[in-house]
Amino acid sequence: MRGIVKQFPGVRALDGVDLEVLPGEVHCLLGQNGAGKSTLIKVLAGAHHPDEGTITFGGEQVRLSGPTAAIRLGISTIYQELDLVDGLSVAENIFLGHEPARLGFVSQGEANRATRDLLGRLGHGEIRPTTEVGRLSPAAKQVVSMARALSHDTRLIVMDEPSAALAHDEVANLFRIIRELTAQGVAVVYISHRLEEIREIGDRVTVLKDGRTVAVGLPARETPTARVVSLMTGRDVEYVFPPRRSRTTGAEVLRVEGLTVPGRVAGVSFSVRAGEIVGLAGLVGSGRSEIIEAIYGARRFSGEVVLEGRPVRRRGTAGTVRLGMGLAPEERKAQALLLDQSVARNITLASLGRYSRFGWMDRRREAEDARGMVTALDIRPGDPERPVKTLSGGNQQKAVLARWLVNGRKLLLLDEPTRGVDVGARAELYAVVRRLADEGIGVLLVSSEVPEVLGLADRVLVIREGHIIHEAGAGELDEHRVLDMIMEGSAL
Amino acid sequence: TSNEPAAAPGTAAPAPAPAATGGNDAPGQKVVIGFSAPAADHGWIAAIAKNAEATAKQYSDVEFKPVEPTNDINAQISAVESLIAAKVGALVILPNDGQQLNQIARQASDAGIPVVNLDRVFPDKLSYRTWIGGDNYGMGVAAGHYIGKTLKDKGVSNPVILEIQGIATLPLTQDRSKGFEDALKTYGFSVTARQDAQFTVESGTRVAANLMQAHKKIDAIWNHDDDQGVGVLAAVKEAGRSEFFMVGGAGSANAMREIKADTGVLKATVTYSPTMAASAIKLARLIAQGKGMSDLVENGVPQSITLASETITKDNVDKYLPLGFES
Amino acid sequence: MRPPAGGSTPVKAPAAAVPAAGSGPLARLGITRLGEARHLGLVIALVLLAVVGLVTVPETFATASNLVSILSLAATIGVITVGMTFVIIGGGIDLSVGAVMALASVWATTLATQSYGPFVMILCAVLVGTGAGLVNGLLISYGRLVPFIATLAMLVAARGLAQRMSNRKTQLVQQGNEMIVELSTTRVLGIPVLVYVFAVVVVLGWVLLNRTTFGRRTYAVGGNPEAARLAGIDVRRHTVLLYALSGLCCGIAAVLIMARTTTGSSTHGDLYELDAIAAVIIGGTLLTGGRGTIIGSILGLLIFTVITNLFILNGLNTSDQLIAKGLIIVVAVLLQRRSLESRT
Amino acid sequence: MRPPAGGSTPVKAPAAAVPAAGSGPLARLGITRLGEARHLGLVIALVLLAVVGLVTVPETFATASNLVSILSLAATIGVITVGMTFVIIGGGIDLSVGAVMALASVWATTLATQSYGPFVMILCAVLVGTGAGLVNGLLISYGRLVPFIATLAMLVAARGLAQRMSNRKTQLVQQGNEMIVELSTTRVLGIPVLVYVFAVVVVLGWVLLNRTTFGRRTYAVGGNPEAARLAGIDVRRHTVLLYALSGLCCGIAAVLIMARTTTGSSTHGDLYELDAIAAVIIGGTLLTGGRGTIIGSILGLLIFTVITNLFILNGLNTSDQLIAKGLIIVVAVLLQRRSLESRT
Ligand SMILES: Nc1ncnc2c1ncn2[C@@H]1O[C@H](COP(=O)(O)OP(=O)(O)OP(=O)(O)O)[C@@H](O)[C@H]1O
Ligand SMILES: Nc1ncnc2c1ncn2[C@@H]1O[C@H](COP(=O)(O)OP(=O)(O)OP(=O)(O)O)[C@@H](O)[C@H]1O
Ligand SMILES: O[C@@H]1[C@@H](O)[C@H](O)OC[C@H]1O
Ligand SMILES: [Mg+2]
Ligand SMILES: [Mg+2]
Repeated sequence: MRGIVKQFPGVRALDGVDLEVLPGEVHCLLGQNGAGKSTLIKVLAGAHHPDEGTITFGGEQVRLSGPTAAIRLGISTIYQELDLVDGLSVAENIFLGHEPARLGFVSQGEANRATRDLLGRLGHGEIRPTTEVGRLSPAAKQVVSMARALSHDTRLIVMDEPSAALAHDEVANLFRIIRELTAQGVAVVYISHRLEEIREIGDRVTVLKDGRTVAVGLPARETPTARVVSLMTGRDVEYVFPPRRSRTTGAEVLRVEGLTVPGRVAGVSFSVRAGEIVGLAGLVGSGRSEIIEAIYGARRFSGEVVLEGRPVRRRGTAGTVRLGMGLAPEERKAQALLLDQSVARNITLASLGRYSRFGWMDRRREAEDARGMVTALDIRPGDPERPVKTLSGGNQQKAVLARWLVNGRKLLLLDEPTRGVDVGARAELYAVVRRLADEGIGVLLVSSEVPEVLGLADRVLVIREGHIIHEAGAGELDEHRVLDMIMEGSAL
Repeated sequence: TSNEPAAAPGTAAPAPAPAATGGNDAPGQKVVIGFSAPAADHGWIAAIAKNAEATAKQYSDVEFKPVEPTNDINAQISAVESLIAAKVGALVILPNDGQQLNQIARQASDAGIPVVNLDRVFPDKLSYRTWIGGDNYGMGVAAGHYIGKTLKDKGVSNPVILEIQGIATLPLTQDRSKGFEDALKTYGFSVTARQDAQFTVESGTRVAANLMQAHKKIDAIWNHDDDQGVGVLAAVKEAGRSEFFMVGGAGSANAMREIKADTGVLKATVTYSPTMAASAIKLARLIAQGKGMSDLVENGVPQSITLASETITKDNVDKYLPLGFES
Repeated sequence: MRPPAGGSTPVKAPAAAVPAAGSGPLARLGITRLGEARHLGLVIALVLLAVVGLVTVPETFATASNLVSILSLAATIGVITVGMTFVIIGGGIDLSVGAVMALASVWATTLATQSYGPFVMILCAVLVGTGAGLVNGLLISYGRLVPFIATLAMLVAARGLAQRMSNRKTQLVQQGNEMIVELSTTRVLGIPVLVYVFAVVVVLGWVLLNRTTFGRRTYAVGGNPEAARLAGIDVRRHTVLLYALSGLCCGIAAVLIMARTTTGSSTHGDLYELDAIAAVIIGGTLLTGGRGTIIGSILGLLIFTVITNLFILNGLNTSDQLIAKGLIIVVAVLLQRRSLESRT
Repeated sequence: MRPPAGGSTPVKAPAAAVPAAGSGPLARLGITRLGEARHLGLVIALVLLAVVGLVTVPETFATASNLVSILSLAATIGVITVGMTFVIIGGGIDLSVGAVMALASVWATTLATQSYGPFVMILCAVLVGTGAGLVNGLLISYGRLVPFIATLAMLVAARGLAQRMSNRKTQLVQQGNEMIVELSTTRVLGIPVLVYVFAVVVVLGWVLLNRTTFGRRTYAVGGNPEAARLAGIDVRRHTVLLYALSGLCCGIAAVLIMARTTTGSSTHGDLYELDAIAAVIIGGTLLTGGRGTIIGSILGLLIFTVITNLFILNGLNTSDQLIAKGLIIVVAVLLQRRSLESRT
């Protein structure tokens, strides 16, 4: 790809990008949120028409009239936003658009058989071809997307953040498949914000910044992390966690007694003190989100939740918010944001009462506070009136945090706060969370990235299958021990 | 029906008689006649609009100003308002509902515009100068007598008599049913079952099909309206039933042809003729020109004219056919 | 309101794919898209209505002739409902169905058309219906009008055109073209031909939706148009086809209404759009698209038809019918929901 | 069909944040939610219609009395449209508005109610409307019925109940209660009181939507109910309130229709639901919720009303009116789209 330009209304997403991928290599595409990675691969997939630039494939210059054209050439794509149809079965999704059919009649048996083969090859024979995709976990959906890409006869597979929804051991499985593919001469374009993955699987790296290529074909294993990061961000980011305080001595903010969500969480008890960050480490599906949602009143449970010494009666989220809790949920777009609305309105959504008298909004004060938050958290661009959907993932996440900062929380529940967030923004988020704790807020943190839990939390609870199996200060643990513990059959 | 090739008397409204009898039709001072009626969602109303227009066209001194027909009261009020604002010389109004349009008709009258009230009546006599319409109660009575007498003559006891009404919420429907019931009572009979339709062919089919399921043996049916009657007859044909006879209402040309052919269940219909619209235009013109009806002794047009509801059977159908409206 | 967004990221592979504990055979059925168990609530509602019929009007309700009568009544709108199901699963809506049917019936019964005989009349109705549907589809796909607005405009315009063509008169099917009417009067094995037509449309619709690429793509286009596009489906073209299909169904329905009423008329099919949409939704199809079944829609429609039949058999008046109908709709849907939930 | 899913996470750098070259002040407006520029297309359509009026019926169209007449005609359904706008922005739909208005008008004009005088009549209408809305809301929120079905059931049941209460007769406002009728006959500064009522409802609706926490929550609940819930908003309660508000508007509309027609009747408000929904959608509110404005809805409604008025003045026949209406709807929406797009 040479000199690709793609202009969206108001945004020049690609401004002359070059990309060169060799057969059999894993080519990593790096860049901050919004750098243009997904746009570039959509151009490659025929989903966007470039305004300028050329694409050469297998030595010939090609024009991609649409997704079908790309697929025919042997380019298949796993998109970042899962591109599956919930109402259709696994097999139907995999073969959507190229169903095995005679005279328009689908041969479902054939599709199911082929699906079983594909899934088997991916090490997921347990996913049934007839299951409705809407009922699958995000991880399983990711597998289906992959199977779909493999269902074509392909010479180039593009993967846009395939590991974002995957657990640790799943990523290993993904890498195994990528190696199989490259061994057969298939090229892979791999996008991820997890730099350690790039090191493990990548051959060469192309870095995008603000829609331009800033580095081409760097060796993935040899280039120092600091250099990659500074290429991406244009500055030197300390990819480190903010220092913790020596000792937290705050009063108990939250106490949980025998919290049980049938089938998910079995009698969990623990507490969080003011100024303390408590991390929940565990596999995807171990029940961490359920614990958080139950505490927050967003899910039915039995057991007791005590906030500042007073038991929380089950009153739903309206009640717990009033008592001083706040939640940054796992799926930012689906669960937290009003995408069409301004940053300001997203920030004040949970504290409307604060800005109103008898229901009448004090818009001046609202605007002032929103602006203050935008400045304090350095949300970029710094215009509170911008629709939140035009912000990058990291900045959207800051807006979600800001929502809980405008009205003084006692307890913050953070579920995967850095999912899909680039390194630069990540470091900023860590700093914000640490600062909040230092100001005396209790924080309960869920993250699938063990280093994040260890780096940010003061104390870590290891969860497996709905039980707390270990509790320790973050300093007393290392990544390997935690991974051992959260996987089954580990030695304590 | 529009596509009956054989039929077709040029217009349903008889041409105005030559200006011999006293000069009623002689051209006079120019009049603008405003006209407002419900939307033509069935043949009878369509005939009303057509008759009014055709009649107005026959007079060189009449300018016809129809407004959007509508079934929304609110919109009809606006329509009449606009005619008042346009300062027409006379108004002919067939209201969707006399009571609901009364206020605006009253406004017109108060503003000095004579109102000719057509068919559905305004409750307030100050709201109109003249009313012309059919005799709904009388229609029911006529149908009741025909059915009662026929069954009595056949010696049927405890007959199953069904009634298919038009739009149930119209006062005229209730009048018709009352007349029907009262007349049947004189024979010691009563209505076995009653359902309402919407004056449309399709609703007629639907209601009749279900009614025939409910009653395995029927003696007679009175159907209020010949438009929906087309649908009723289709349902009867489809069910292959013939043990009963049926009486229609309004007097469409199509119904008359059926009666004349005498091959189906329809044996009679009771009139409620849309020619009243033609008459209404004539009355409006006379009133506006300050004339009386030349056949009458009085100097002015009468305050109300009720058309008689006649019973059309095979015996007299030829006489009525030219007046039948094409539904 | 939309259902809350699904739970969070779940389990690693093996556990995720396996349904939760406590899943009997019903639950397993429910997991597949075709699981007819999802219609249990509707079937229960129908059975309850039948029981009411058997108790209140035992001698008439369960007779063959009454059942045939119910099916004949359901046939016209039933054909339309099949088309509507496709459109709604495909993420759209078609408000113009009743008006398009009326227009097709009028066009097919003009003297000019009738002079060519019954087959041309049928062809005419079908072409007019499909053509109107095509216009809807083009306006929506390429004109990018919201379906609600585009088909509302078509509703209004088609009724107007039908009135104009017919001069607001009811047009009788002429002598020589009785073949049309015979669709409703001729019986094979005691059942009018028109009911067979209805059945054939339902079966073809079912096959098209469940066994062909067209059906798959309909779910995809309605469920996630962007995903469908990325999978190489021409979403616009497919959308046009969906509305054309709905128009085609209106054309067929026009033939049936001509057969039943022996007429073409601009008043035919008044408010069919509401009935058809209601049947589809009661049948479990989401207004947001991507999910739904033909069988559910037909069951939903039958519930409506049986209610009307029961009321008339019992001699209830319209007001009471309406009140009861409102209550029955609520109860049927609650039953339906209950039966779905008991399986999860 | 839904618009394709939006692009992914955007740029961070200031360079990308700045609108592309060639974007004038309009484009900047478009970025803020309130940008009234979004109504440009509607305003253009209205102006075009006015020009048609001035050309075809110069002596009558632009008179004060005609404008008042247009507003009086718009008032009843306008009040309903305000309520509908809230419901649709909140992610729902209310099919029962016309029927609820009819029921309220009937209840308020029974002899029993009328014996207490005009204020009790008004109170009665408003309470009946709100009550019916409340039932809708409860069925949807706590009974978890789809709004389409719940309000369809209410439509049917409310009409039935209205027919039953009124014995299907038109109920006149009695002597002694003329105050009700005077809402339409009394003029202040040449404008009937009823138009002021309409204006007040629009202004209050605008304030409620744009200046209060209730309005904020409405956008949130419609835009992303799950996010609203997790932000501590009681989504169910809010939903109930939205439907109650719509019902309240129906109650007020019932008073206006009583004033205009001097009656209560079970036939009032037939098909108002379609008109109101169409006005809201033409006004730019998405059927999927989370976006929309009161001003847009009112402009949409005025377009419909002016079309009707023009037809009345021009004495077109119904058939042609219908055809023209269909075309005008399409053109208005295309204009609206065009003007929105030209800004991006
Ligand atoms: N809405 C749902 N429907 C069915 N199963 C669900 C739903 N939400 C979660 N689950 C299942 O519940 C289990 C626990 O999921 P949960 O989200 O608590 O995991 P978790 O530990 O929070 O992992 P993660 O942090 O990745 O979200 C998983 O098996 C998951 O598949
Ligand atoms: N369909 C679209 N319409 C308008 N703008 C778009 C569209 N798609 C992407 N953009 C913009 O293009 C820019 C590049 O976005 P892109 O999704 O390619 O970033 P990315 O590098 O994939 O980011 P991330 O790491 O967050 O996935 C962003 O400013 C984004 O807002
Ligand atoms: O509309 C009515 C018509 O259909 C009926 O037949 O006679 C009276 C009219 O008002
Ligand atoms: Mg991306
Ligand atoms: Mg989770």
